[in-house]
Amino acid sequence: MKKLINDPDSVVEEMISGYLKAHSSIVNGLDANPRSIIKTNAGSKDKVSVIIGGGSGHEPAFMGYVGAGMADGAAVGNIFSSPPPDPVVEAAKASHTGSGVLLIYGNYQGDVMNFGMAVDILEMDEDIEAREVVVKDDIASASKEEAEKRRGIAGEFFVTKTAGAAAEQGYSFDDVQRLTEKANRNVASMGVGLSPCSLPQTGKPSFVLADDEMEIGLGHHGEPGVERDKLTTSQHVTERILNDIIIDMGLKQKEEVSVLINGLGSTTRMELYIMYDKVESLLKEKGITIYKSYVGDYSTSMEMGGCSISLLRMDDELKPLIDAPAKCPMYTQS
Amino acid sequence: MKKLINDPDSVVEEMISGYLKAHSSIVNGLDANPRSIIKTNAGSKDKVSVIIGGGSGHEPAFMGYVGAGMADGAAVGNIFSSPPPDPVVEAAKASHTGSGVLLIYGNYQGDVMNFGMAVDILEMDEDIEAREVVVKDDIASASKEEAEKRRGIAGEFFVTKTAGAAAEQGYSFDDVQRLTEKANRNVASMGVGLSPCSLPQTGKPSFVLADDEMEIGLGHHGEPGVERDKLTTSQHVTERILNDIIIDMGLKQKEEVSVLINGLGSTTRMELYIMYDKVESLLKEKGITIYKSYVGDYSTSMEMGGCSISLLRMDDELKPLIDAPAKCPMYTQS
Amino acid sequence: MIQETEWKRLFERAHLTMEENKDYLCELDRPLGDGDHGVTMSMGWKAVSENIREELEGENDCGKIASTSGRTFLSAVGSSVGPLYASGFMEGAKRIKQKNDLSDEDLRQFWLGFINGVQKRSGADSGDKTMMDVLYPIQKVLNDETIPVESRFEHALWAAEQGMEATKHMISHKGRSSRLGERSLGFQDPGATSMFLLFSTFVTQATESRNAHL
Amino acid sequence: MIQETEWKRLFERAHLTMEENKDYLCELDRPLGDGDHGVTMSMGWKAVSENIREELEGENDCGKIASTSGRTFLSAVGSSVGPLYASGFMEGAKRIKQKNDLSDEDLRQFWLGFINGVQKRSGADSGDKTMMDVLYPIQKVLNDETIPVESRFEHALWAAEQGMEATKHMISHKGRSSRLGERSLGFQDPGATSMFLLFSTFVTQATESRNAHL
Ligand SMILES: Nc1ncnc2c1ncn2[C@@H]1O[C@H](COP(=O)(O)OP(=O)(O)O)[C@@H](O)[C@H]1O
Ligand SMILES: Nc1ncnc2c1ncn2[C@@H]1O[C@H](COP(=O)(O)OP(=O)(O)O)[C@@H](O)[C@H]1O
Ligand SMILES: [Mg+2]
Ligand SMILES: [Mg+2]
Ligand SMILES: [Mg+2]
Ligand SMILES: [Mg+2]
Repeated sequence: MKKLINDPDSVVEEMISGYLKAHSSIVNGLDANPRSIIKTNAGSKDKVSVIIGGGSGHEPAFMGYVGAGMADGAAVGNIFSSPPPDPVVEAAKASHTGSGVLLIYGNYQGDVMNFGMAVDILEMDEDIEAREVVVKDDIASASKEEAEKRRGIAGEFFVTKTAGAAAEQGYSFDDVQRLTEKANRNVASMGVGLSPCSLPQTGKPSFVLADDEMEIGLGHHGEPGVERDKLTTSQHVTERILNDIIIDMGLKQKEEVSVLINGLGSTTRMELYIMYDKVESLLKEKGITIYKSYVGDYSTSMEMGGCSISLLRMDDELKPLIDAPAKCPMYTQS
Repeated sequence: MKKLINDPDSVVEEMISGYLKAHSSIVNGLDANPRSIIKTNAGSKDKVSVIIGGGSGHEPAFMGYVGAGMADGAAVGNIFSSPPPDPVVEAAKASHTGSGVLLIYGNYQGDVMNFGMAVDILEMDEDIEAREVVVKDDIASASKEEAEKRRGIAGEFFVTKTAGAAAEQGYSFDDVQRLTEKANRNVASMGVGLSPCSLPQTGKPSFVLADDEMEIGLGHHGEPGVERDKLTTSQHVTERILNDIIIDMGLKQKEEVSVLINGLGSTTRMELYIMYDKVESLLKEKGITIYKSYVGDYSTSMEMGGCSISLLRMDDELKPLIDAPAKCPMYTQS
Repeated sequence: MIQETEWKRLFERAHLTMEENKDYLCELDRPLGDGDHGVTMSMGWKAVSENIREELEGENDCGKIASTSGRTFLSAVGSSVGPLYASGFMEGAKRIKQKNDLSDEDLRQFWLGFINGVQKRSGADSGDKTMMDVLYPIQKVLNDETIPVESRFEHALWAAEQGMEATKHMISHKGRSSRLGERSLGFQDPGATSMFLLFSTFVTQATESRNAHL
Repeated sequence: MIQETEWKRLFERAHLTMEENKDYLCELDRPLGDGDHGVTMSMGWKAVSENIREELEGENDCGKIASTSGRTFLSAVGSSVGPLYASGFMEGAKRIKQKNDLSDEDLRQFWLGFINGVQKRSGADSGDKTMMDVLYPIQKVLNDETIPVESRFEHALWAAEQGMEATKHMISHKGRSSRLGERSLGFQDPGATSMFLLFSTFVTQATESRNAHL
């Protein structure tokens, strides 16, 4: 696949460089580590520090969500690879105020190990209390019985939004952790893949699908999903995915949800809104109310074709957090 | 190319339906015309009404830019086709307050004819004063001598932002028109195409490029550009495009510009920021200051691969307009 | 002579013709424009044809049928062809106002009006590689006193076809393709092609109707 | 016996091996994971190899060389293999602390330490289709009293290769590929493959060094 880049080995460095220059009023780099990003005014207000991160290639996730009302810092890994512990540690050190550091990341082996090491280093070497929320929203990646094994995908946006708003609003460390975990336990996502992406270094497609095929439940890095089907209508796919999510969440009439239709990269807004149109009418049919809706590219897989649906079960505690303003380089809510 | 849709003939209707439902707090449809979109509170404040529009397939442009601080209404055409006069007329009727209606659209034969008819209808049948600003930022589409023939591309974002903010700030009709024209005369853009998009109805690629080719100056609907080259490095392409823009604008040391790196659809944020990185250093070398930067998908060509650079020459009148807040379904500035 | 029912049937036939040639017209539009001309024509004529059976169901004023169809076409497609066609139909309609059936002379007047209408909005000269390169030759023949009135349409059809084919050798000066310069050479103009198809459908229907009334 | 310069050279050789096998390792990772294993290995070993010539230029403590390289690898790649390799190198390093040259027994201790270190972080059992399926067989042979000490590495290499090949017939239970279930059958594990390549490079270097010192 064609990419407009200079050197496959320096894409992440150049991206970060451009990003920091374009948004210097909101984010800064750190001398201590080239893969750490923090809010310009990080640490200036006594609050829980929220640190996010993961492999790159998912932009706007994760570095795009550093800013007021979202994360205080982010660690940027190589493409589709967990960052090592150092940038996590440095971002935490540069932003914490003694009120605790909450690390949020998706449930991937690499991230679990690297962020886990970061927690150890922070506690042992830096005497900073750090806790983790591991996002596991992809219901296609393991059964409900094995929910602990599920991967994290686009639903992490809701989890990060919740944590960022709760921290901003001055909740205690325990409460920020509790609310973030609440969002995490109440978000479920599932995706569909239409076309692959390719790593800059290999140029090879991450998976192969025939011209008339799609993969239901495809992962965020091209991991195989639950089934490969003939590409059907958007309505059909939407119904299939949404029903699985509703059943998995045990959603009932009169409950309220926020909706995120996330594009994986090359799927158009047109297709995402067509999907939203059906999501809305199916939820209405079932008597489920939509609280707030997000449609767009929130967590991509480079130029992959496809999208995902995420639902977040709302309650009176989560509503003001989802409604709270945010100002990040790649996401603004007002 | 694969698309996740239901019926090629109803994509625009379904998209609008989903869009209006997802963002009902910001935008409304109109009973008078299914292709008109207006701000929920349109007409409630005495100000110039700004109406935008054009073919669909460019989302977020144009309907995504209806909201506070941007447009009051939009007319949505078929894919890559100008809307007819009716939705323009209806959006104007529903949002105007007697202070004048400013129509903004790109310089395409179809748009010129249809919006032109809308102006006639508004003046003759409705007694509403309407004026036009026709965006012509694509310097690759005609020489400077024939600047009147140039097409409108991503730079329209800056023109709309200027008009929306000026109207919001209570400028007179003359002033809103003058400022919008000033932005229009001071914005220049140029793009590069890497891979085509396809119309849902035909499924055929809009143009054909070899695996190692790119097209410099490619238009927003796949119109051929100024030259077809071997795909080179991002730096090389950036330098080429940026130099053309600087020369065309006659930009000099110490001048200030705002920058927009616009993705055409399937080009990743990573590639856009890598391009921005080079744009920033080239401008710095030339002693040109960057005022504000925008990087992302602002005006797409469905899933086309490629991007464009737009520069807007800033002055003291334009700065507060570019800085002004905006709250639209597909664009928020705070 | 064409009766009001045949006049309506003509609009429906035009729809079928465009539907049949949808892919072909898109293909012609790809190298020169944005590849949608067939889609645009199909959408526009579909709306016209549906409206014949709906809003125009009880209508028997041929002028009203033409002008309403022009507006319907415009509202359905916008685009560049929307205003061009709409102007053509509105101007043609004026010349056959309140007629329930149309003589050969009425039909000739309708087409001369149609061409005038398109021309006003188009701004294209002969040789600019647009639908005008089909319409100007038709206009010329329809006005040609040396040809017997009853065979002018037949001759005009032949001239229209020549005009369409001639666009292959023209450099575009109007619309989306005008930025191509010399790169537009060798490709037949899609708008000229669909205009020829429309005129051809028209002449066929007129001939059939004439024979039916003999 | 391996001297400190040869020990350093080993790390640089490992980089070359990974560079040569970059595409192959990515190819193995595509059906099972995200197709980046070769890229990750190449990046990690490149950083290690560069650091040997920079920060470690004047260093002659083989333990320090190993532990620093482990940390360098981790910082360069993160990923799942970063922590696994880093833990391996740190644990192995402890067993050769402050040594400037390494006897066969030192090398054996290094590898047993390495395997312990990886194992602690891995949580993978034998048969889970990971690099452990190369490391456990090595561990077994290196501890096998029935084999003369001087030929244990040679035997271990053979066992490592068998282990690598055996991953083809295993269902994955760890890491990205674990969600594939039976769909993971038939594919050789990339992490096991690169571990075999590393061990093989190691044994070759050790043999060459031994011969050079005879
Ligand atoms: N100014 C004009 N006068 C007459 N015909 C024109 C003019 N501009 C464009 N056309 C016709 O329109 C055709 C293209 O129509 P279409 O593809 O439907 O519109 P668009 O270019 O908006 O996609 C051209 O082939 C040409 O014949
Ligand atoms: N828990 C584990 N224990 C040992 N090895 C593992 C474990 N998880 C993954 N691996 C190894 O890591 C390899 C994949 O590495 P790599 O592709 O670089 O990482 P990622 O999966 O993060 O992209 C697998 O082939 C496997 O051998
Ligand atoms: Mg990886
Ligand atoms: Mg068009
Ligand atoms: Mg066209
Ligand atoms: Mg991998």
